[in-house]
Amino acid sequence: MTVRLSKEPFSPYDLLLQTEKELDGRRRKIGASSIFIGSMRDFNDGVSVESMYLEHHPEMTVKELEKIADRAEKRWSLDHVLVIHRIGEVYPSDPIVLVAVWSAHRAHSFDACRDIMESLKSNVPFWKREKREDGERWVTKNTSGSSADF
Amino acid sequence: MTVRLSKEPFSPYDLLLQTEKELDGRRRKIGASSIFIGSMRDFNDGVSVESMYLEHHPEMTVKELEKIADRAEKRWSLDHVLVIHRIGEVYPSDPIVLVAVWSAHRAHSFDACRDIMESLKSNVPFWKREKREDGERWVTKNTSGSSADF
Amino acid sequence: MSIKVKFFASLTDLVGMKEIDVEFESELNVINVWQSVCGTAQMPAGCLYAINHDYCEPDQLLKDGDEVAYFPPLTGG
Amino acid sequence: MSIKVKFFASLTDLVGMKEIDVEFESELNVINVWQSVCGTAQMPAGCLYAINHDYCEPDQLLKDGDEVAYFPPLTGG
Repeated sequence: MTVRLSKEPFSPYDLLLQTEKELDGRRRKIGASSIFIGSMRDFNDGVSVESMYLEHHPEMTVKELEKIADRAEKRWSLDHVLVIHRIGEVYPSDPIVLVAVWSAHRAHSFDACRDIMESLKSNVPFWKREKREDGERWVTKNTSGSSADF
Repeated sequence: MTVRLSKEPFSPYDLLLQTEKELDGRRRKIGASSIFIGSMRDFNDGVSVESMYLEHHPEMTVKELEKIADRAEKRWSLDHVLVIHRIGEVYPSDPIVLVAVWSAHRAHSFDACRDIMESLKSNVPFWKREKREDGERWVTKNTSGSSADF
Repeated sequence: MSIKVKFFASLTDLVGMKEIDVEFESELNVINVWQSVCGTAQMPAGCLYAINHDYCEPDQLLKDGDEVAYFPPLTGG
Repeated sequence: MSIKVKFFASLTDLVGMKEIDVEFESELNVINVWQSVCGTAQMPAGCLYAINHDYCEPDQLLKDGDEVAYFPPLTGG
Protein backbone atom coordinates (compact mmCIF):
# COMPACT_ATOMS: atom_id res chain seq x y z
CA MET A 1 0.00 0.00 0.00
CA THR A 2 1.26 3.47 -0.89
CA VAL A 3 -0.51 6.57 0.41
CA ARG A 4 0.83 10.07 0.07
CA LEU A 5 0.09 13.75 -0.30
CA SER A 6 1.52 15.89 -3.07
CA LYS A 7 2.18 19.61 -2.81
CA GLU A 8 3.13 19.70 -6.49
CA PRO A 9 1.02 18.77 -9.53
CA PHE A 10 1.32 15.05 -10.29
CA SER A 11 0.93 13.00 -13.44
CA PRO A 12 -1.35 10.01 -12.68
CA TYR A 13 -0.34 7.94 -15.70
CA ASP A 14 3.39 8.35 -15.05
CA LEU A 15 2.85 7.28 -11.43
CA LEU A 16 0.78 4.27 -12.48
CA LEU A 17 3.42 3.17 -14.96
CA GLN A 18 6.14 3.54 -12.34
CA THR A 19 4.08 1.69 -9.71
CA GLU A 20 3.49 -1.24 -12.06
CA LYS A 21 7.21 -1.43 -12.80
CA GLU A 22 7.83 -1.70 -9.07
CA LEU A 23 5.23 -4.48 -8.74
CA ASP A 24 7.47 -6.47 -11.07
CA GLY A 25 6.88 -10.24 -10.67
CA ARG A 26 3.56 -9.70 -8.89
CA ARG A 27 2.16 -8.20 -12.11
CA ARG A 28 1.67 -11.67 -13.57
CA LYS A 29 -0.85 -12.44 -10.79
CA ILE A 30 -2.85 -9.28 -11.45
CA GLY A 31 -5.88 -9.55 -13.72
CA ALA A 32 -7.62 -6.30 -12.87
CA SER A 33 -6.69 -2.67 -12.22
CA SER A 34 -9.35 -0.14 -11.26
CA ILE A 35 -8.33 3.48 -11.27
CA PHE A 36 -10.10 6.69 -10.34
CA ILE A 37 -8.79 10.18 -11.01
CA GLY A 38 -10.54 13.25 -9.62
CA SER A 39 -9.56 16.53 -11.22
CA MET A 40 -10.48 20.18 -10.95
CA ARG A 41 -13.35 21.54 -13.03
CA ASP A 42 -13.40 25.20 -14.04
CA PHE A 43 -17.10 25.84 -13.39
CA ASN A 44 -19.39 25.64 -10.37
CA ASP A 45 -23.06 26.69 -10.35
CA GLY A 46 -22.43 28.54 -13.59
CA VAL A 47 -19.61 30.57 -12.04
CA SER A 48 -16.10 30.31 -13.44
CA VAL A 49 -13.53 29.02 -10.93
CA GLU A 50 -9.93 30.16 -11.49
CA SER A 51 -8.17 28.05 -8.90
CA MET A 52 -8.76 26.14 -5.70
CA TYR A 53 -6.83 25.90 -2.44
CA LEU A 54 -6.77 22.49 -0.74
CA GLU A 55 -6.45 22.73 3.03
CA HIS A 56 -5.96 19.64 5.18
CA HIS A 57 -5.15 18.51 8.72
CA PRO A 58 -1.45 17.59 8.46
CA GLU A 59 -1.39 15.21 11.45
CA MET A 60 -4.52 13.32 10.37
CA THR A 61 -4.72 13.18 6.59
CA VAL A 62 -2.24 10.44 5.77
CA LYS A 63 -3.24 8.46 8.85
CA GLU A 64 -6.92 8.48 7.81
CA LEU A 65 -6.04 7.61 4.20
CA GLU A 66 -3.99 4.67 5.44
CA LYS A 67 -6.88 3.46 7.61
CA ILE A 68 -9.16 3.46 4.57
CA ALA A 69 -6.67 1.64 2.34
CA ASP A 70 -5.91 -0.80 5.13
CA ARG A 71 -9.59 -1.58 5.65
CA ALA A 72 -10.00 -2.18 1.89
CA GLU A 73 -7.02 -4.56 1.90
CA LYS A 74 -8.63 -6.54 4.72
CA ARG A 75 -12.08 -6.59 3.10
CA TRP A 76 -11.04 -7.52 -0.43
CA SER A 77 -8.28 -9.59 -1.96
CA LEU A 78 -5.94 -6.93 -3.37
CA ASP A 79 -2.39 -6.96 -4.69
CA HIS A 80 -1.67 -3.26 -4.29
CA VAL A 81 -3.35 0.04 -3.44
CA LEU A 82 -2.10 3.50 -4.39
CA VAL A 83 -3.69 6.73 -3.13
CA ILE A 84 -2.33 10.20 -3.91
CA HIS A 85 -4.06 13.44 -2.91
CA ARG A 86 -3.06 16.99 -3.80
CA ILE A 87 -2.77 19.75 -1.23
CA GLY A 88 -2.19 23.46 -1.83
CA GLU A 89 -3.15 25.47 -4.92
CA VAL A 90 -4.72 23.60 -7.85
CA TYR A 91 -5.84 24.83 -11.27
CA PRO A 92 -8.49 23.62 -13.74
CA SER A 93 -7.81 20.13 -15.09
CA ASP A 94 -5.14 19.46 -12.40
CA PRO A 95 -5.50 15.99 -10.87
CA ILE A 96 -6.65 16.24 -7.22
CA VAL A 97 -6.85 12.58 -6.26
CA LEU A 98 -5.70 9.27 -7.68
CA VAL A 99 -6.97 5.94 -6.34
CA ALA A 100 -5.64 2.77 -7.98
CA VAL A 101 -6.30 -0.82 -6.96
CA TRP A 102 -4.62 -3.91 -8.42
CA SER A 103 -6.23 -7.31 -7.89
CA ALA A 104 -6.52 -10.79 -9.34
CA HIS A 105 -10.24 -10.32 -10.02
CA ARG A 106 -12.26 -7.41 -11.30
CA ALA A 107 -15.03 -7.45 -8.70
CA HIS A 108 -12.49 -6.84 -5.94
CA SER A 109 -10.73 -4.01 -7.74
CA PHE A 110 -13.97 -2.26 -8.75
CA ASP A 111 -15.49 -2.51 -5.25
CA ALA A 112 -12.32 -1.49 -3.43
CA CYS A 113 -11.57 1.48 -5.70
CA ARG A 114 -15.03 2.96 -5.24
CA ASP A 115 -15.10 2.26 -1.51
CA ILE A 116 -11.75 3.98 -0.98
CA MET A 117 -12.90 7.01 -2.97
CA GLU A 118 -16.23 7.36 -1.12
CA SER A 119 -14.58 6.83 2.27
CA LEU A 120 -11.96 9.45 1.41
CA LYS A 121 -14.72 11.97 0.64
CA SER A 122 -16.48 11.40 3.95
CA ASN A 123 -13.60 10.68 6.36
CA VAL A 124 -10.41 12.44 5.39
CA PRO A 125 -9.96 16.05 6.56
CA PHE A 126 -9.55 17.96 3.29
CA TRP A 127 -11.31 21.21 2.41
CA LYS A 128 -11.52 23.20 -0.81
CA ARG A 129 -11.55 26.97 -1.10
CA GLU A 130 -12.50 28.24 -4.55
CA LYS A 131 -11.11 31.38 -6.15
CA ARG A 132 -14.02 32.43 -8.37
CA GLU A 133 -14.69 35.35 -10.65
CA ASP A 134 -17.06 36.64 -7.92
CA GLY A 135 -14.60 36.18 -5.03
CA GLU A 136 -13.30 33.42 -2.76
CA ARG A 137 -15.44 30.92 -0.90
CA TRP A 138 -15.14 27.64 0.94
CA VAL A 139 -16.86 24.76 -0.81
CA THR A 140 -19.53 23.78 1.70
CA LYS A 141 -20.29 20.24 0.66
CA ASN A 142 -19.48 17.51 -1.80
CA THR A 143 -22.64 17.28 -3.87
CA SER A 144 -23.21 16.55 -7.52
CA GLY A 145 -24.02 20.22 -8.12
CA SER A 146 -20.61 21.38 -6.96
CA SER A 147 -17.37 21.63 -8.88
CA ALA A 148 -15.86 20.01 -5.83
CA ASP A 149 -17.89 16.88 -6.41
CA PHE A 150 -17.01 14.46 -9.12
CA MET B 1 -16.51 7.65 -28.14
CA THR B 2 -13.57 5.59 -29.34
CA VAL B 3 -13.84 1.82 -29.64
CA ARG B 4 -11.24 -0.36 -31.27
CA LEU B 5 -9.50 -3.72 -31.38
CA SER B 6 -5.76 -4.12 -31.18
CA LYS B 7 -3.79 -6.98 -32.74
CA GLU B 8 -0.63 -5.68 -31.11
CA PRO B 9 0.16 -5.19 -27.39
CA PHE B 10 -0.98 -1.76 -26.23
CA SER B 11 0.13 0.55 -23.44
CA PRO B 12 -2.97 1.73 -21.51
CA TYR B 13 -1.30 4.70 -19.83
CA ASP B 14 0.17 6.03 -23.07
CA LEU B 15 -3.25 5.75 -24.71
CA LEU B 16 -4.95 7.52 -21.80
CA LEU B 17 -2.42 10.34 -21.88
CA GLN B 18 -2.87 10.74 -25.63
CA THR B 19 -6.67 10.62 -25.34
CA GLU B 20 -6.67 13.36 -22.70
CA LYS B 21 -4.46 15.53 -24.91
CA GLU B 22 -7.04 15.15 -27.68
CA LEU B 23 -9.88 16.11 -25.30
CA ASP B 24 -8.10 19.46 -24.96
CA GLY B 25 -10.53 22.22 -23.86
CA ARG B 26 -13.12 19.70 -22.70
CA ARG B 27 -10.70 18.52 -20.00
CA ARG B 28 -11.57 21.56 -17.86
CA LYS B 29 -15.17 20.29 -17.60
CA ILE B 30 -14.07 16.82 -16.49
CA GLY B 31 -13.97 16.12 -12.77
CA ALA B 32 -13.82 12.32 -12.83
CA SER B 33 -12.08 9.59 -14.80
CA SER B 34 -12.79 5.92 -14.11
CA ILE B 35 -10.51 3.40 -15.72
CA PHE B 36 -10.45 -0.37 -15.80
CA ILE B 37 -7.62 -2.49 -17.20
CA GLY B 38 -7.96 -6.23 -17.54
CA SER B 39 -4.72 -8.11 -18.04
CA MET B 40 -3.56 -11.69 -18.43
CA ARG B 41 -2.73 -13.73 -15.33
CA ASP B 42 -0.20 -16.56 -15.54
CA PHE B 43 -2.12 -19.04 -13.38
CA ASN B 44 -5.51 -20.75 -13.59
CA ASP B 45 -6.73 -23.45 -11.18
CA GLY B 46 -3.15 -23.89 -10.02
CA VAL B 47 -1.96 -24.58 -13.57
CA SER B 48 0.59 -22.29 -15.19
CA VAL B 49 -0.66 -20.56 -18.35
CA GLU B 50 2.01 -19.61 -20.90
CA SER B 51 -0.09 -17.62 -23.34
CA MET B 52 -3.64 -17.09 -24.50
CA TYR B 53 -5.24 -16.74 -27.91
CA LEU B 54 -8.13 -14.28 -28.20
CA GLU B 55 -10.61 -15.25 -30.91
CA HIS B 56 -13.47 -12.94 -31.86
CA HIS B 57 -16.23 -12.47 -34.46
CA PRO B 58 -14.74 -9.82 -36.76
CA GLU B 59 -18.05 -8.55 -38.14
CA MET B 60 -19.69 -8.22 -34.70
CA THR B 61 -17.09 -7.29 -32.10
CA VAL B 62 -16.66 -3.58 -32.74
CA LYS B 63 -20.38 -3.18 -33.48
CA GLU B 64 -21.34 -4.74 -30.13
CA LEU B 65 -18.72 -2.70 -28.25
CA GLU B 66 -20.10 0.47 -29.84
CA LYS B 67 -23.64 -0.48 -28.79
CA ILE B 68 -22.49 -0.86 -25.18
CA ALA B 69 -20.58 2.44 -25.15
CA ASP B 70 -23.47 4.17 -26.89
CA ARG B 71 -25.98 2.89 -24.34
CA ALA B 72 -23.71 4.09 -21.50
CA GLU B 73 -23.49 7.54 -23.09
CA LYS B 74 -27.28 7.73 -23.22
CA ARG B 75 -27.75 6.47 -19.67
CA TRP B 76 -25.12 8.62 -17.94
CA SER B 77 -23.71 12.09 -18.50
CA LEU B 78 -20.27 11.35 -19.96
CA ASP B 79 -17.64 13.44 -21.70
CA HIS B 80 -15.77 10.61 -23.39
CA VAL B 81 -15.58 6.82 -23.50
CA LEU B 82 -12.59 4.77 -24.67
CA VAL B 83 -12.68 0.98 -25.09
CA ILE B 84 -9.75 -1.06 -26.44
CA HIS B 85 -9.71 -4.87 -26.60
CA ARG B 86 -6.84 -7.10 -27.63
CA ILE B 87 -7.22 -9.90 -30.15
CA GLY B 88 -4.69 -12.59 -31.10
CA GLU B 89 -1.89 -13.97 -28.93
CA VAL B 90 -1.41 -12.47 -25.45
CA TYR B 91 1.17 -13.20 -22.74
CA PRO B 92 1.15 -12.90 -18.93
CA SER B 93 0.71 -9.29 -17.73
CA ASP B 94 -0.31 -8.10 -21.22
CA PRO B 95 -3.31 -5.76 -21.10
CA ILE B 96 -6.40 -7.42 -22.64
CA VAL B 97 -9.00 -4.70 -22.22
CA LEU B 98 -9.04 -1.01 -21.35
CA VAL B 99 -12.27 0.82 -20.46
CA ALA B 100 -12.00 4.52 -19.62
CA VAL B 101 -14.82 6.95 -18.90
CA TRP B 102 -14.48 10.71 -18.44
CA SER B 103 -17.29 12.63 -16.78
CA ALA B 104 -18.08 15.76 -14.78
CA HIS B 105 -19.11 13.71 -11.73
CA ARG B 106 -17.71 10.59 -10.16
CA ALA B 107 -20.93 8.62 -9.77
CA HIS B 108 -21.45 8.69 -13.55
CA SER B 109 -17.91 7.63 -14.39
CA PHE B 110 -17.85 4.81 -11.80
CA ASP B 111 -21.24 3.42 -12.86
CA ALA B 112 -20.57 3.68 -16.58
CA CYS B 113 -17.10 2.12 -16.42
CA ARG B 114 -18.33 -0.92 -14.54
CA ASP B 115 -21.45 -1.29 -16.69
CA ILE B 116 -19.40 -1.21 -19.89
CA MET B 117 -17.00 -3.82 -18.52
CA GLU B 118 -19.76 -6.19 -17.35
CA SER B 119 -21.71 -5.78 -20.59
CA LEU B 120 -18.56 -6.47 -22.60
CA LYS B 121 -18.08 -9.73 -20.70
CA SER B 122 -21.60 -10.94 -21.38
CA ASN B 123 -22.34 -9.52 -24.85
CA VAL B 124 -19.26 -9.17 -26.99
CA PRO B 125 -18.13 -12.25 -28.96
CA PHE B 126 -14.60 -12.84 -27.64
CA TRP B 127 -13.20 -16.22 -26.59
CA LYS B 128 -9.96 -17.18 -24.85
CA ARG B 129 -7.91 -20.27 -25.56
CA GLU B 130 -5.22 -20.97 -22.99
CA LYS B 131 -1.85 -22.53 -23.74
CA ARG B 132 -1.08 -24.29 -20.45
CA GLU B 133 1.70 -26.50 -19.23
CA ASP B 134 -0.79 -29.41 -19.55
CA GLY B 135 -1.95 -28.53 -23.08
CA GLU B 136 -4.36 -26.14 -24.82
CA ARG B 137 -7.96 -25.56 -23.82
CA TRP B 138 -10.78 -23.11 -24.41
CA VAL B 139 -11.74 -21.12 -21.36
CA THR B 140 -15.32 -22.21 -20.74
CA LYS B 141 -16.66 -19.40 -18.65
CA ASN B 142 -15.82 -16.10 -17.03
CA THR B 143 -15.90 -16.94 -13.34
CA SER B 144 -13.83 -15.76 -10.44
CA GLY B 145 -12.00 -19.09 -10.37
CA SER B 146 -10.67 -18.68 -13.89
CA SER B 147 -7.59 -16.82 -15.07
CA ALA B 148 -9.92 -15.47 -17.72
CA ASP B 149 -11.97 -13.70 -15.09
CA PHE B 150 -10.77 -10.57 -13.43
CA MET C 1 -32.77 -21.91 -49.61
CA SER C 2 -29.03 -21.54 -48.98
CA ILE C 3 -27.68 -20.77 -45.55
CA LYS C 4 -24.12 -20.04 -44.43
CA VAL C 5 -23.38 -21.64 -41.03
CA LYS C 6 -20.45 -20.54 -38.82
CA PHE C 7 -19.05 -22.00 -35.61
CA PHE C 8 -16.77 -20.14 -33.23
CA ALA C 9 -14.12 -21.05 -30.65
CA SER C 10 -14.77 -24.39 -28.91
CA LEU C 11 -17.74 -25.13 -31.18
CA THR C 12 -15.36 -25.36 -34.14
CA ASP C 13 -13.55 -28.19 -32.35
CA LEU C 14 -16.81 -29.78 -31.20
CA VAL C 15 -18.48 -30.01 -34.61
CA GLY C 16 -15.25 -30.32 -36.59
CA MET C 17 -15.86 -27.39 -38.91
CA LYS C 18 -15.60 -23.63 -38.94
CA GLU C 19 -18.00 -22.77 -41.72
CA ILE C 20 -20.32 -24.58 -44.12
CA ASP C 21 -22.84 -23.61 -46.81
CA VAL C 22 -25.98 -25.70 -46.74
CA GLU C 23 -29.18 -26.00 -48.81
CA PHE C 24 -32.56 -26.57 -47.14
CA GLU C 25 -35.95 -27.34 -48.68
CA SER C 26 -38.10 -26.40 -45.69
CA GLU C 27 -38.19 -23.41 -43.34
CA LEU C 28 -35.91 -23.96 -40.35
CA ASN C 29 -35.10 -22.05 -37.17
CA VAL C 30 -31.69 -21.64 -35.53
CA ILE C 31 -32.00 -24.83 -33.45
CA ASN C 32 -33.23 -26.90 -36.42
CA VAL C 33 -30.21 -25.85 -38.47
CA TRP C 34 -27.82 -26.93 -35.69
CA GLN C 35 -29.56 -30.33 -35.45
CA SER C 36 -29.50 -30.81 -39.22
CA VAL C 37 -25.85 -29.79 -39.66
CA CYS C 38 -24.23 -31.08 -36.45
CA GLY C 39 -25.85 -34.50 -36.19
CA THR C 40 -25.22 -36.03 -32.80
CA ALA C 41 -23.07 -33.17 -31.41
CA GLN C 42 -25.02 -31.65 -28.50
CA MET C 43 -25.08 -27.89 -28.29
CA PRO C 44 -23.41 -26.88 -24.99
CA ALA C 45 -25.40 -24.91 -22.39
CA GLY C 46 -25.19 -21.15 -22.63
CA CYS C 47 -24.59 -20.87 -26.38
CA LEU C 48 -25.59 -17.70 -28.23
CA TYR C 49 -26.77 -17.30 -31.84
CA ALA C 50 -26.55 -14.55 -34.42
CA ILE C 51 -28.20 -14.15 -37.79
CA ASN C 52 -26.42 -11.79 -40.18
CA HIS C 53 -24.24 -10.46 -37.30
CA ASP C 54 -27.12 -9.68 -34.93
CA TYR C 55 -27.93 -11.74 -31.87
CA CYS C 56 -31.18 -13.69 -32.22
CA GLU C 57 -33.48 -16.10 -30.37
CA PRO C 58 -33.13 -19.88 -30.89
CA ASP C 59 -36.55 -20.11 -32.56
CA GLN C 60 -35.88 -17.41 -35.14
CA LEU C 61 -36.59 -18.64 -38.70
CA LEU C 62 -33.92 -18.37 -41.38
CA LYS C 63 -34.37 -16.85 -44.83
CA ASP C 64 -32.57 -17.63 -48.08
CA GLY C 65 -29.06 -16.14 -48.04
CA ASP C 66 -28.86 -15.76 -44.25
CA GLU C 67 -25.69 -16.37 -42.28
CA VAL C 68 -26.21 -18.06 -38.92
CA ALA C 69 -23.44 -18.17 -36.31
CA TYR C 70 -23.16 -20.28 -33.14
CA PHE C 71 -21.18 -18.99 -30.16
CA PRO C 72 -20.08 -20.88 -27.05
CA PRO C 73 -20.33 -18.89 -23.78
CA LEU C 74 -18.35 -15.66 -24.17
CA THR C 75 -15.05 -15.29 -22.32
CA GLY C 76 -13.75 -11.87 -23.36
CA GLY C 77 -12.59 -8.95 -21.27
CA MET D 1 -6.55 21.89 32.81
CA SER D 2 -5.06 23.28 29.58
CA ILE D 3 -6.56 22.44 26.19
CA LYS D 4 -5.32 23.36 22.72
CA VAL D 5 -8.25 24.22 20.39
CA LYS D 6 -7.92 24.20 16.58
CA PHE D 7 -10.32 25.35 13.87
CA PHE D 8 -10.06 24.35 10.21
CA ALA D 9 -11.12 25.79 6.86
CA SER D 10 -14.37 27.83 7.04
CA LEU D 11 -14.46 27.53 10.85
CA THR D 12 -11.29 29.62 11.05
CA ASP D 13 -13.15 32.44 9.29
CA LEU D 14 -16.31 31.89 11.34
CA VAL D 15 -14.73 32.06 14.78
CA GLY D 16 -11.90 34.42 13.77
CA MET D 17 -9.05 32.21 14.98
CA LYS D 18 -7.04 29.21 13.88
CA GLU D 19 -5.73 27.99 17.19
CA ILE D 20 -5.99 28.92 20.86
CA ASP D 21 -4.74 27.53 24.18
CA VAL D 22 -7.32 27.70 26.96
CA GLU D 23 -7.45 26.86 30.67
CA PHE D 24 -10.55 25.29 32.20
CA GLU D 25 -11.41 24.61 35.84
CA SER D 26 -14.16 22.04 35.29
CA GLU D 27 -14.45 18.93 33.10
CA LEU D 28 -15.81 19.80 29.67
CA ASN D 29 -16.82 17.84 26.59
CA VAL D 30 -16.20 18.78 22.94
CA ILE D 31 -19.41 20.79 22.63
CA ASN D 32 -18.86 22.63 25.93
CA VAL D 33 -15.42 23.74 24.78
CA TRP D 34 -16.86 25.16 21.54
CA GLN D 35 -19.52 27.06 23.49
CA SER D 36 -16.97 28.39 25.93
CA VAL D 37 -14.42 29.44 23.30
CA CYS D 38 -16.61 30.55 20.39
CA GLY D 39 -19.26 32.55 22.28
CA THR D 40 -22.19 33.33 20.00
CA ALA D 41 -20.76 31.67 16.87
CA GLN D 42 -23.08 28.75 16.06
CA MET D 43 -21.41 25.50 15.02
CA PRO D 44 -22.52 24.71 11.45
CA ALA D 45 -24.39 21.47 10.77
CA GLY D 46 -22.28 18.46 9.84
CA CYS D 47 -19.13 19.44 11.73
CA LEU D 48 -16.71 16.75 12.88
CA TYR D 49 -14.41 16.69 15.93
CA ALA D 50 -11.07 15.14 16.73
CA ILE D 51 -9.20 14.80 20.01
CA ASN D 52 -5.45 14.28 19.66
CA HIS D 53 -5.87 13.56 15.92
CA ASP D 54 -8.59 10.92 16.28
CA TYR D 55 -12.23 11.48 15.44
CA CYS D 56 -14.46 11.58 18.51
CA GLU D 57 -18.07 12.02 19.61
CA PRO D 58 -19.39 15.48 20.60
CA ASP D 59 -19.92 14.38 24.21
CA GLN D 60 -16.39 13.09 24.73
CA LEU D 61 -14.72 14.62 27.81
CA LEU D 62 -11.37 16.38 27.51
CA LYS D 63 -8.32 15.71 29.66
CA ASP D 64 -5.48 18.03 30.61
CA GLY D 65 -3.12 18.53 27.66
CA ASP D 66 -5.61 17.38 25.00
CA GLU D 67 -5.84 18.98 21.58
CA VAL D 68 -9.38 19.32 20.23
CA ALA D 69 -10.01 20.16 16.56
CA TYR D 70 -13.23 21.30 14.86
CA PHE D 71 -13.82 20.47 11.20
CA PRO D 72 -16.50 21.84 8.88
CA PRO D 73 -18.03 19.26 6.49
CA LEU D 74 -15.22 17.62 4.50
CA THR D 75 -14.84 18.48 0.82
CA GLY D 76 -11.79 16.53 -0.33
CA GLY D 77 -11.34 14.16 -3.21
